[in-house]
Amino acid sequence: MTSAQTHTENGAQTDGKPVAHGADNGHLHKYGMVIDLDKCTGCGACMVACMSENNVPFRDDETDKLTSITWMRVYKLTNGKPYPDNDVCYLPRPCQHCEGHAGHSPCVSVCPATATDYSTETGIVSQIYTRCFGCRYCMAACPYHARYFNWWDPVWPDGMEKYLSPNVSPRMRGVVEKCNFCFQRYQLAKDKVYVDGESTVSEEAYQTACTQACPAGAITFGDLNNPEHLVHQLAQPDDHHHGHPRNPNAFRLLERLGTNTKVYYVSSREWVRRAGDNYLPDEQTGGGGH
Amino acid sequence: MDSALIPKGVKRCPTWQFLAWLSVFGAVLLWGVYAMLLCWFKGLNQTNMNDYYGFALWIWADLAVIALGGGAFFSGLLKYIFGKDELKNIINFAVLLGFICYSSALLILAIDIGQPLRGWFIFWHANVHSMLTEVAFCLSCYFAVLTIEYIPLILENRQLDKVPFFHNLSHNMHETMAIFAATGAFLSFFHQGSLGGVAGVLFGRPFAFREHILIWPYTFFLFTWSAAAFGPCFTLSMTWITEKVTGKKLVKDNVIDLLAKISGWMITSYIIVKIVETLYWATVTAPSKGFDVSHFYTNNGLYGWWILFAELIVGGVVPGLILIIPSLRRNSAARVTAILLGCFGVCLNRWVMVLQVMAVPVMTFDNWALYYPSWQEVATTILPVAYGIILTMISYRYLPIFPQEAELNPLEGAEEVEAEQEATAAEGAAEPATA
Amino acid sequence: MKIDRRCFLSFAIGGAAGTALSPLPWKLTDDSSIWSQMWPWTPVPPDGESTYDHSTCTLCPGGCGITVRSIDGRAIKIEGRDGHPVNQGGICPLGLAGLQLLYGPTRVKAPLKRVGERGAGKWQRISWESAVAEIAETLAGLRSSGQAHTVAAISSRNRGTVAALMERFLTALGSPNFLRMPTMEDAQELGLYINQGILGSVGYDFENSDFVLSFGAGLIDGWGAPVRMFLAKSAWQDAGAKVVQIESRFSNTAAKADQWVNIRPGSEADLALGIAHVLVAEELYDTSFVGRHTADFDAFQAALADYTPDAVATTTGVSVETIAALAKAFAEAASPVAVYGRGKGQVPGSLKEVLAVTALNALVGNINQPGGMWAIPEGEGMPWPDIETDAVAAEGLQKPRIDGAGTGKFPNSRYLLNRLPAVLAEGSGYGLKALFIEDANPLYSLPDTVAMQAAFAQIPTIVSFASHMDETAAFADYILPNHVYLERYEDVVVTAGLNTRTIGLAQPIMAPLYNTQHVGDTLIQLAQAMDEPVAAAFPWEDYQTCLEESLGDNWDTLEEEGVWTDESFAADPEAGFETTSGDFEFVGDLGADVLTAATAAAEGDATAYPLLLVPYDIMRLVSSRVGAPPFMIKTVPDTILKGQDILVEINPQTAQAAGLADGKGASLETPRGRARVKVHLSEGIQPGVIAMARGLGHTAFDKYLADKGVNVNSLMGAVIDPVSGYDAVWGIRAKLMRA
Amino acid sequence: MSTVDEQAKVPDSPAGAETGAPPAEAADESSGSFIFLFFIIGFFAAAILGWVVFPKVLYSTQYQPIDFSHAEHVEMVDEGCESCHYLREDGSFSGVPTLAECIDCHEEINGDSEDERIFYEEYVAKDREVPWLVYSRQPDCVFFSHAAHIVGAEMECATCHGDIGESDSLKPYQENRITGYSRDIWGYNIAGFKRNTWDRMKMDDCSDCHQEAGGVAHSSSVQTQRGACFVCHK
Repeated sequence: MTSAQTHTENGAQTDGKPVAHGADNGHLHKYGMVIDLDKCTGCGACMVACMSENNVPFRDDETDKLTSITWMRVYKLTNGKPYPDNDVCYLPRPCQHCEGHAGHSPCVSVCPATATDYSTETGIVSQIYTRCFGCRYCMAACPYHARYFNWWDPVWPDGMEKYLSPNVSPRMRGVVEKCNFCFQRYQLAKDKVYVDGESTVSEEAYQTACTQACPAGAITFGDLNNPEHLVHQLAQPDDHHHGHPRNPNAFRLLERLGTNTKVYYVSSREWVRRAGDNYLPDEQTGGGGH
Repeated sequence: MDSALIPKGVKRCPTWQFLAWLSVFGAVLLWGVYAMLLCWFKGLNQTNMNDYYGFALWIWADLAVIALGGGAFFSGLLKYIFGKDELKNIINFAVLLGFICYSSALLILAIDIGQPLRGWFIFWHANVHSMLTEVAFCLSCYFAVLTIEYIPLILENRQLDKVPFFHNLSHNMHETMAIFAATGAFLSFFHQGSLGGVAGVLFGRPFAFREHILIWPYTFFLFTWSAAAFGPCFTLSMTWITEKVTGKKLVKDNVIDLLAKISGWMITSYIIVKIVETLYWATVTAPSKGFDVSHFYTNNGLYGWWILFAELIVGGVVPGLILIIPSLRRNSAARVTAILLGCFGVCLNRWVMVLQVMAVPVMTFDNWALYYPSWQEVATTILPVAYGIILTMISYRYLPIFPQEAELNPLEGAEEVEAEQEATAAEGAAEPATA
Repeated sequence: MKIDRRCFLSFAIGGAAGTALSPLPWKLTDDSSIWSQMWPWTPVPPDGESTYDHSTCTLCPGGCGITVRSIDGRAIKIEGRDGHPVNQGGICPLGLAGLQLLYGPTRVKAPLKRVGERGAGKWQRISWESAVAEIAETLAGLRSSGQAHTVAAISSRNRGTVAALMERFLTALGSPNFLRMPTMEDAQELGLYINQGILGSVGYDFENSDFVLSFGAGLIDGWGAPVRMFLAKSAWQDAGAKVVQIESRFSNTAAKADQWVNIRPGSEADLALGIAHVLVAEELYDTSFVGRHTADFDAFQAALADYTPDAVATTTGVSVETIAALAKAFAEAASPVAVYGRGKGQVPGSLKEVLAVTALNALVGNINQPGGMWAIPEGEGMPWPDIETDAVAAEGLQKPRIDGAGTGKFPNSRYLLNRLPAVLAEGSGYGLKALFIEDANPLYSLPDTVAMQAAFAQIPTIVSFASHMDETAAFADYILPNHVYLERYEDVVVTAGLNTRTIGLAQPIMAPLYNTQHVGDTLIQLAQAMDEPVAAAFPWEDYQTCLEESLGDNWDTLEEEGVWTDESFAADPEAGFETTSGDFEFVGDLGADVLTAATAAAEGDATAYPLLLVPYDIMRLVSSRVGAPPFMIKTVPDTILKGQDILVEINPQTAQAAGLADGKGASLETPRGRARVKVHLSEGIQPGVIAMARGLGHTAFDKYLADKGVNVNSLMGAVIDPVSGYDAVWGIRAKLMRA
Repeated sequence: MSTVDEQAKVPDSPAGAETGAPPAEAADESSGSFIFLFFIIGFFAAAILGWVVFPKVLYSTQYQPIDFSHAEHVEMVDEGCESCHYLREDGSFSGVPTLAECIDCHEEINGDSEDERIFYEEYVAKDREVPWLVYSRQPDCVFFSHAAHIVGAEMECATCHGDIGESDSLKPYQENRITGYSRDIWGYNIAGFKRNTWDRMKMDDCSDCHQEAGGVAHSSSVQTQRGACFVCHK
């Protein structure tokens, strides 16, 4: 039911043209993530996995977090209560891959040069560094601060450039970069699908580096359109309500802004769920959405 | 030395003095150019911008100069389309200011982007959904229009005008100026508006986001309106400053009064709409996203309620009222206060719509981010000011910018020398004030 | 006709028109944008064939399985190995950043000999041959002058072939002075020996436990095998198991626990005994186990007399109700387990505490039971021929150990490296003439770095086998660089709280990048460069031969699977214990005194130093021999490190008393030193306590790590446990002033 | 600017004398054609510079380390191009063979060609990879899936690579001095015109072909209604 729904929606968007691409013929994926905040320990493995997978550069002082490129960033949330009733929760924040309304995510629609794009095939918000000319409008548009600017030339200490992955193009100074759900892994998985003569990329064949690395198993990744994928089962997205999770413990960041993100968070703690969005004092957590 | 180039019937300061001041502002300009080159060659790490402040001083400067430069299109519209013929006596200056403002805006944009060599992608790979694309296209087109409007003025230089071709060209261009004025007004409507749209469409930023009419957010219309309203304030302010610097009356009072009156009514109507719109945003739009409007004005060191008051009342209601009340408007001190407050108001509005948008945390666990510009940013922002002063100095010296100048300041034999000395002294004393 | 300006103008306009209609401007515009897309100074990683190889991570004691992705033989990414018994595909930040250590700029690229002052950083490259020859000559000189016993070696481990080769080398020379870096395993091993008479390590069957009572153990802050602990933590959540964290700071473990018991720092042993008191007094304990399998319950019970809930509540700050509730919950759980070891367990801790915590496990009978605490026997030694010691060696081996372990005051302790500074300073021992350091960075990671360095300064010859220029290597006379773990073979014996015997195999993923040599090969060469009796003890051609021979039948499994596990040792508690009594002994020969003695206090005078400085561990920093790679430092939050400044965590009340505001600079002083810090206000820490992260303040390594923050070890000294001799330091008195 | 007036008063202007018109105007008209001549000269000089000189300067010519006959090799192998340029099991494309793959056949010198001898002595014997200059190497930002084109779309190698498989020797390699790319990417026609599908390999050429191949139309981009960026970029 879910995928049928999306087929119709996307079909309408693309003027009825068949949306099909090679090996993934007929499959409209909506890749997304479910992060269990009760399991997340804030260890930072996802951040390092991301940096090492995606050729993210580093500088000798990375303590100014406003210029430090971390596609995946783990935020520390607190319940704001005084000692000893204080509670904390860690929240890993990759790019939320907003779908917005019909793929018009906050950042995609504002890019003047089409350097960032929303794909209806995967639901991934892409970023093409060589197209980007560094106006940073997308950064101004993103409420999650998921976009990072290369303020400096990336420089690796002599010899360290040897660990750079050929599947991810290193960025030059002056462009914006962000998490792309390790799209290179989808590209490679699709290549494999071609030579194996299969029809579609399986759940195991395409997992992001952070999902794979998470030692607590807090991150789940897969196709939200596919009821067989774990992410679908965990988040239970309601396609009639822009993917609003039906799992009562699940929430999305700033859902009320209409960003329609594809990263779901799960927590059993009410204060954590409430921290996921802005509420007026008299509003109920999870309420107020569309 | 350059007397052959100076318009007939007017007096200018000695060349050495002119050159001395030129070199002063030239030095400031070079300082800005040095900072600009640093940004181009070393990258934007020369600035204090960061991932929270992707837009900062420069974008504000862009928005501000374009709003202030709005006097050009609006005066043109009034003169050529609505037939306010008196304005011909100030239109040249308005065009010059517009030209300065828009060329500055384009220069700042060229410094602001991370990859200047790829700047042309905005045209070649344009994304029609982006407000910035609309800005880039309309801005470039309108800059071309301003250039076309400025050329006849250059051709009116005493020597150039002697060349028949140039004389005829200038004449013919004047004839068709109405078309350009109309085009300019049309383009301005869109780029002023789309600059407003830049912030208004950001639905991820509740402080900036505004409800839409058709495809445009309210800010689209408010920006156009405010540019039309406050642009003339800038034209009048600069005229006033030029008069102070030169020590001469350059534009007749009736012209000033007319423009001030129109500006006043525009400001008043604008500020009423703006207040209504702000109330709607504060009571409907923001709460629908879960924000109490106090969130945007508290818990930080800079952006308090005062900024709302300063923008709406001090920079809006006050100048609007002064300029629509004839007795106040005709009082020189009050009028000057009003037009300066108007310039301040519109600049503050642009500041809020750029910088405060970046400062306000949206995620509940995020923090306010405050920012101060680096000297390179300041220098590159002052660069256009120095460039503007220099271009104004040159234009004023060699071109008949103020058609009424000769009439208002007749030259008479013996007095001539005295007047020149006076003017020189005044120019020398007051010029730094423009910086 | 005259060529005038107008002609030039015309020419120029024509030229402009012609240019515009030629490809030149357009192609140049396009090409310059392409140039900006491919700036020559932005590296382009070469593509090629992608391969995956398995190995074992050696960066911490956890021994995770890793899979390394390479492109044409160039390692580009480390991932957790799927299905590996330790980490099941997961991996920690340090393991992920391993390639930054492999390719990092602080690698020691060739054998080095010091030419300047010690620690001045002046080195001369020498050949392996001359390095080996010179060191062999020094050692031979010591042997011939009857000073063989003045050679010592420090290693992070005592298991596996490399440590065994090192120990064998010392034995063949004639020195008893093999020193292992102190960790919580020291105290646990000793406790295990006292309780059960077993030489081995302590394991916990966390996966099957339903109630975990952690006495400050950083279960998800790097304790034990970190990734295994994360997996266990998630499994507890899924299974509904309860976790109680007893700690003075609201650590990540506390945050993720079901209950945080906020305790006065250093009083964990008292709380354990208080709980034991309730268990016994209310007869909540497992009478069957205690009745049938324990030997000295009466003595234990007598010791508990002092630990009434009221008394313990006063000492620990934990309420009487909480103590009672904890005892009740612990007793009622099906498989409760009490866990010992603060933070990552880098300090051995007091014997009283380890015995008290273990007693809780015994009281609920959860010893060597599913979900309980397990004794993992150390297993047999290496299947190597006996060393034929000559007279020199025999004489040396007769000498007592330099650190006093195994004799006199500390008969059951094995390695007491923490006592070394005191011993050398006192001049009470015979002094050391040569020191080998392998896989350890004592000048950084042991408390009181100043005293340790002073002790090292007295040793004429220090040989480091470090792969990276760490603090200790920088202070050495020779550096004989080992391959990095991704370039070498090594058997990795994993203890780290695992309840199985596990050996992982580190395998070379790529050919060595530099002129480095396996430490095993270096030791074999050193031995073979010496006299017959020493050389004869090392009959192997090279390390790999030795390794294959040592692992015997396991070699094939290891080469194929990369890991070998064994659960066959699982002891049947019904069969009794290996103590002299044959039963579990709470305190053994030590008697109840060990439990009634005062708990190790923090050094310093409470009036002069009104606050307590307590170190804490986080996963994003490394405080052991490894220097945190740049990626990890990048993940450190700006509430711990800002610019070059470390931020210490204090309660807003503490800050108010000291007149400090969040983020402000302060001067932190302890009896051992003083440092400039900044303060971070946190509601997750007790008033009066200052918490400082371990792992910063390096003086060696590169600009990505060096001179950032403060090394908490430079502000603390060792607090020697009077019974075990181990370091029991958990904090130090301190004061904080506005700077 | 003041010189303009003086110019107009030049007395010996021949055109002025002939027409007898007022000197100022005469000067203007007379030099009109003359000035136009300069315009023409400027125009053509620039055009020649742009069309002829510029391409020569823009590209540097380099030669392959060894001359290689594709034709000769294709005859000797069983599976055509795929004998040496194949898809690996993981779906990636092997590209130019490595030295090890060459050695599979060239463990020893097989023939009497001079190039083979150089190949053997310089590379096989010294165990050095041959620094081939790859004509079709795309920029680093491009993800080109051979699998999608060869297996998915069943395309021929020649569609993009032309008849290189039938060539007896390797053409000189021309490198763009600014971008560092092979000239084959932009194409040999400086204006960018192409006659064959393989003449150019810029992004527009990719998208042209994709537009035409209706069957595998990409329309997954919300912004452009064409293929989303990540199909071909990394």
